[in-house]
Amino acid sequence: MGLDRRAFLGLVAGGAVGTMFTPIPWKFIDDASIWTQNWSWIPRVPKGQIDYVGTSSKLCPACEGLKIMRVAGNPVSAGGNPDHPLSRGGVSALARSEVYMLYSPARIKSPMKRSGKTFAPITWEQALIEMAEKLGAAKGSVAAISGDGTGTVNEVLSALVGKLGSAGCFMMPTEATSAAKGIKLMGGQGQAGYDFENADAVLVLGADLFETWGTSTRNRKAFGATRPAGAKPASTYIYVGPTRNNTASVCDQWIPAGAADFGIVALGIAWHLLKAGATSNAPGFDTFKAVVNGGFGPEDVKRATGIAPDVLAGIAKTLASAKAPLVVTGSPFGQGLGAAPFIAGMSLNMLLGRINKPGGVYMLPELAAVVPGAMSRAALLDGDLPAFLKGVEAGKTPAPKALLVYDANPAYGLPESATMAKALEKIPFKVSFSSFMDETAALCDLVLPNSLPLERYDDVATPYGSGFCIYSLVRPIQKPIHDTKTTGDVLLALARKLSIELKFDNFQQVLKEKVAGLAKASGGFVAKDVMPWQVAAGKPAPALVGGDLWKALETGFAWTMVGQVAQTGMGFASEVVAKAVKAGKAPAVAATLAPYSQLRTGTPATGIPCQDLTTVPDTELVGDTTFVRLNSETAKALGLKKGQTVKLSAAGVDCQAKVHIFESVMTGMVSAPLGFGHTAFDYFSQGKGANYLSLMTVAEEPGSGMSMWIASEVKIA
Amino acid sequence: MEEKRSNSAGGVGGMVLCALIGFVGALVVGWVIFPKLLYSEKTQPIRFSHTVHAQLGIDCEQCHHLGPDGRFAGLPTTESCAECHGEETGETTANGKEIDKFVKDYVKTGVQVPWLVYQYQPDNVFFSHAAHRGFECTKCHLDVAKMDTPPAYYENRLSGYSKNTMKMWECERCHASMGTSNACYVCHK
Amino acid sequence: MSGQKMEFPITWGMVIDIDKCTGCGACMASCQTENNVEPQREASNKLRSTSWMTVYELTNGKSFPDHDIAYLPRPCQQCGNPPCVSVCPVIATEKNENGGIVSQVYPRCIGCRYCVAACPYHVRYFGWFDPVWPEGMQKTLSPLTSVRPRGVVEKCTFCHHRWTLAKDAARANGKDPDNLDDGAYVTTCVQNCPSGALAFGDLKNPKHKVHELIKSPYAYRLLERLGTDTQVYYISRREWVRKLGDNYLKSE
Amino acid sequence: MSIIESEKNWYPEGVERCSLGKFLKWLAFLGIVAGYGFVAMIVCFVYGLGVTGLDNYFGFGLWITFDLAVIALGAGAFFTGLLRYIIRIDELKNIINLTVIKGFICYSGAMLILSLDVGQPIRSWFGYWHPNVHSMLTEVIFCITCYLLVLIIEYVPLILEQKQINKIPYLHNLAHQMHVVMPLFAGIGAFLSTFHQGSLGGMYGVMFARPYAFRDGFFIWPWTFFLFVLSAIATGPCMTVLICGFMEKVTGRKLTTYRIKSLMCKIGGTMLLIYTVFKYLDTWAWINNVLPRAGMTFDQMFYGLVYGRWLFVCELVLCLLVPVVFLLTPLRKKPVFMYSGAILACAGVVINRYVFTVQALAIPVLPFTKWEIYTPNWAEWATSLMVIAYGFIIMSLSYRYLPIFPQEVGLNKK
Repeated sequence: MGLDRRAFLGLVAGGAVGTMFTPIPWKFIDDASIWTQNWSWIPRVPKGQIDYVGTSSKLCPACEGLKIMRVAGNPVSAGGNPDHPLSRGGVSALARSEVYMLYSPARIKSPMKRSGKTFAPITWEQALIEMAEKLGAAKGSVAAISGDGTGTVNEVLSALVGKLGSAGCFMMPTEATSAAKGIKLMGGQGQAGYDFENADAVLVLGADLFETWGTSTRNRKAFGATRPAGAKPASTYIYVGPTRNNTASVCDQWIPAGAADFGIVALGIAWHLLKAGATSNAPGFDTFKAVVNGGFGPEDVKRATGIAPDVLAGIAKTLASAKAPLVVTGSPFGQGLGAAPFIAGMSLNMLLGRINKPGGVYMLPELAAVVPGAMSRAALLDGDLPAFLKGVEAGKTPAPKALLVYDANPAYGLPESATMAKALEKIPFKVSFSSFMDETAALCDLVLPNSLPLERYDDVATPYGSGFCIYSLVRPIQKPIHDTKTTGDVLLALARKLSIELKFDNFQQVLKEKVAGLAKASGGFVAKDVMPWQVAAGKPAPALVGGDLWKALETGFAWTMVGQVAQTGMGFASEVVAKAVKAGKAPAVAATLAPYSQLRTGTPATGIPCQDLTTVPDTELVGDTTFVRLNSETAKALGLKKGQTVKLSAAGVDCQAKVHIFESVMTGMVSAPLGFGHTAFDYFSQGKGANYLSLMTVAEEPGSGMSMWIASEVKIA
Repeated sequence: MEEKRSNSAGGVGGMVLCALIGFVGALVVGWVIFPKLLYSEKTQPIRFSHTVHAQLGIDCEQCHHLGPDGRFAGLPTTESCAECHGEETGETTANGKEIDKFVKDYVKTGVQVPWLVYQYQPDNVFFSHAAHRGFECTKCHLDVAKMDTPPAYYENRLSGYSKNTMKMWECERCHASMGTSNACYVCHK
Repeated sequence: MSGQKMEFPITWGMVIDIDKCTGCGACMASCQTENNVEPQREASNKLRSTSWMTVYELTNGKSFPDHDIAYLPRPCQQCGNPPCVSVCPVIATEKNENGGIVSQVYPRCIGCRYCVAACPYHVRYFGWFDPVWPEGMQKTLSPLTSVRPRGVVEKCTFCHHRWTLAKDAARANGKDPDNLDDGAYVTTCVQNCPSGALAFGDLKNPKHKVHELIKSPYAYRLLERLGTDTQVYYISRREWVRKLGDNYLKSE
Repeated sequence: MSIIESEKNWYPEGVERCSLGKFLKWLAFLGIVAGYGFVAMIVCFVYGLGVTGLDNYFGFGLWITFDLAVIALGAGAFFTGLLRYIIRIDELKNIINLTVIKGFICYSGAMLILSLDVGQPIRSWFGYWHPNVHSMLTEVIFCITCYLLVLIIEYVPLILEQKQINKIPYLHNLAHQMHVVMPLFAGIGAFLSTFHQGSLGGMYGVMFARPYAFRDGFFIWPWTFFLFVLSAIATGPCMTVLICGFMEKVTGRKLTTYRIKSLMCKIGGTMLLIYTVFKYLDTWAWINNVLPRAGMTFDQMFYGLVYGRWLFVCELVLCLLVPVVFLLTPLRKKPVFMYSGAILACAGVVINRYVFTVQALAIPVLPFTKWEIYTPNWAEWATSLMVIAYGFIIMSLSYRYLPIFPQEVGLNKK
């Protein structure tokens, strides 16, 4: 029987009606919508038992203790460790990145050797052989740069370089560099530590205390603790600097002053204190008094800085009437300060009698070194890297035959970067131990990726700024994701290959020895119920509970000690101050570059952590262009308009920027964000904006001879 | 056209008949064939026998337990299975072979067994076992304790979910009957 | 229409001390990863990027040197009378008894964006594209929050998943899950804020710190006069900051 | 019989049409535009709405404006249906078919755009299954889909009346029966359509945290509910006249008498007058009550060019008062005034829908936020153009093959 059209239509109609009485259409519609919540290309979240393990942040210079959340043993996120004195539960945007940065697209996945303009992967064994051969040949002229301000790995590095015949072992310049130089010139001993927890009036000269300066997370926790919400603050914070930056935004007072003038401001305040009868029996007080009275009267300061006399008197009064005043001097962008402003600021602390006092400045002892032949931190900080590289570039200093770069990115993170890059090019053999493909690694001959902090054993010893000695461990929570190794281990293996005796076979042994030393130090304890600042304020320090300190540190607790080095000859170093700080008439400069730095844009060694890009406001970065900030008066004087694209030139370099009119910048200042303008790393960093640090010119500070680049004139067109 | 109209008398009856055939056919396809097509049948990677383990006197909670923080540990890890089944048995029985397969494929390689979870809930669902402690497991789960061979797992080809996954209305019905909140965030994340 | 205020036995609320916020962005960074927001390469387009928590820069509008700035972190305000809830055609967002948290359920959302239009705080974000993580990074996704496909609206949930965990922990320890201790449940931004500018708790529970904080004469809420009755309070001793929390006529 | 000849058999009785070649060229042109839009639509579906110019500030943009405008202008269908079948203004039978087709085009086009505009189109049915009865959008979803069904029911008999199709007795009968029950559908349609026009307005009026759009109102309906209904039924008839006039211009044939068009415009003008009164009252109350309550002023509602005050003046003066005068005074007798009055009225409603959609969202309500600018991109324009091209195609086919204009034969006798 043929199926005619009617029969067919009937069949179709019947079928259609029938289908409506079956699950087919309904189930189909329903399942289709369920499918939309189960798209295969949308990642599933990990499943499994959740637990938390402790470690410390190594990527973030604030060195917070971390609690790492794990799922089925894999780390998924980093939070602050409430038990850790440097975190107290807080965490910076950068420390938060510790976990996901494991999978950063910028990571170097295996050892690599340069071949022409690109890199080719090699094995670790090949890399060691290659390195041993080249370093063996370069004996007597090996230099090293470390960007790790707190790690014991510096001992291994400096000992190795020392035994190879050092051409210089340098730290990347930070606040600690200026402070160490200042302390040395003052004849002091130890590392300056600031007891914010117990201070009730803090004068901040430039230091971006709550963003990049020292233990910034701890600083903020200490600040917050004295500021109960909605109630009268129990502390006074005064910020002196060229912009109302993140720190100044929460301070009680912002006093606009150029970054080159912090010394003048400090001495101007000293003038008031001296007038009020402040005195000191530290060496050089009389000279100091003469210097201050000789040229830093209120009118002198006003002429040089524009700060009104009553403002200065007010600060002096606040400090003098406080129970525990404290003065902190630093660079608004964390480097280049020079020694003199630091000394001037420290002189105020001495006038106020704040050395080794609760709520004052503690001169902290350095933890004992364990690697034979290692340089002390003070010795490492004494090296002047910009001066060295400038010398190499100019041919005044012989270029080292080999350079080892650890956790540092000098090709990006130094001023006058064009000069620095040229200097680096003159060094024939360079090895980078970076975890990420940064600008320096891209210049090197060998790239030997360091495992990230969550993949390696490492440590944090008393970061600069901490008001107490502190030691915490960094421990592997996850197997290295790529073919990377702990640089400490690599260096020790290298030493063996070169038949250099460094006492240890692997880096973990070094750390164990270090911890064993701490267990013997008197006064040290594990911060749990009692925090070090409480001990400083008078609470008895708990005994170091017998047992395994290593284990306690591995669980994320910190060893701390409220220690101080008794000062034998710490003086005012007035001769340095007198030479470097001069309250003359401010030179007529159209525009001074006043950079600022923020943890959310990472460090030169990390690049911009990918999730932190979202936290960068559109007044700082839009598309691929960064903004510089100036107030309307400056803009008018320079003939610039809001949103205008401009070219900034200095130090033989041009940088592009857009103009953001921002009234919390001093007149005559051009405030510029650092951390942008990477040419390396991944698509979260590369090509985003310009690196304004390259515009900063390095000058030699009179008196100290130290390199400084706190303020540079810049041309804007 | 003319020709078709001519046999319209017989056509109407035929049309009705065909419509009926179409109707019944659709019902058959929809109720019998379609469900079979919609789901793919999968078997567990390891033929785990709950019966054998239950007979050994192992409590359910020994493997499926609540953590101290109230979070459900779910399925045991390969490591916890390996506490008993760490080495190959070399036995030739069916069970022995299955154990050896487990040891060889998972314990030795350190890989977690991709168990198929009958009640698998999507990522956007949060289920608190702690809050449901008063209920029998079998109220929601298949009563596998008495099964020597785990039942087949049916995966919806379209949505990708297990056939046994409890639908939202089932959760809601029980919550409503218990007077428990049906607010979104009680179960969704 | 504007609906009526609902009362809940538990009312989770946040108190943000603006005078302590340095604008560092740690809260935003914490939120991004806690809640599985993808890393955004072009995050400088603020109209397109997703940040459940956003820090706004406030200024007093004066010129140097009288200029002043403040930073205002803005999570979802969890309105008592949410403009976004009644407009949703499919009940994908609700204000129900869950501690007054405005819920947003992704598998129900059809992506009409009516709630986005209705919210004056801009807390609601739409998935313009499917989220993508750099290779391997999906292993660091939080297990507590689901990943949203494109085409749905998402917003801050006061990390409500942490509440469910806190309740489970209470149950396991024989405590009352409906009467949690202060601090047993806090959001990730509150937990990680380095300045301690953020506080979180049950506004109705006298044992919780926030209960007292919201009574401060310096406490205020955003756009109060619109009647949104938010559960996020701000505190500032600076009058100009408080004044920026709402619109005022010249005569006021 | 060649194709060209046989095609002529499909024309309505006694009319002339342009050559098939010319017609096909016209269709091809429209097809290219529609095809471009179709590609854009596929791109939107595959990659997500990120390909559009929309963002988190402007969740609603060109598409919603387009939808609202099209639906308002398409309102002629239900209102004319109401007048023709319920109020029995018999003369309107000469233009009712056109309004039905216009309505169908507008609503189906709007539905197409809506399905694009939701982020998860596969879930659109949730609107029925999980409805939130408090949401104006739920009302819109229900009414629009139901009304589209009504429009289809109204459109089908028109198709069935096609000369060749109508030869089939069954379909002929069906068409007849449908015509008989048409008043019922006209009634349902009028009800549904009034409601969703209103709820579209209500959608904005209920946004109490958006002072630009928020309105108090009557019971659950904010004033915008009624204003949107009124503005739609005022401009709907005007749009019908414009379409009719445009088709006459293009085809060079008279399709309806000037009397009918004039009547339509008079109806539209009358409604526009009523609307004007209410709109002025509403604006007054908005400036003096809604805005001050929110702490905002009238001046704060405008910014730059795209959100400038000129839009306000255009909408409330140029596109309300002027067309009222043109359409309700003897000026209407002159085509130039009648048509420009209709154009202005339609432009006014488009501006109204635009400002409610985009400007309402652009205004910084939080004092520390700023105005944002929205620019639709190619994907939105292309898809919107696609709908317009689709409308032209439907209308062209309908005109060529369906007996839409009862007066056409008579008016074009030589």
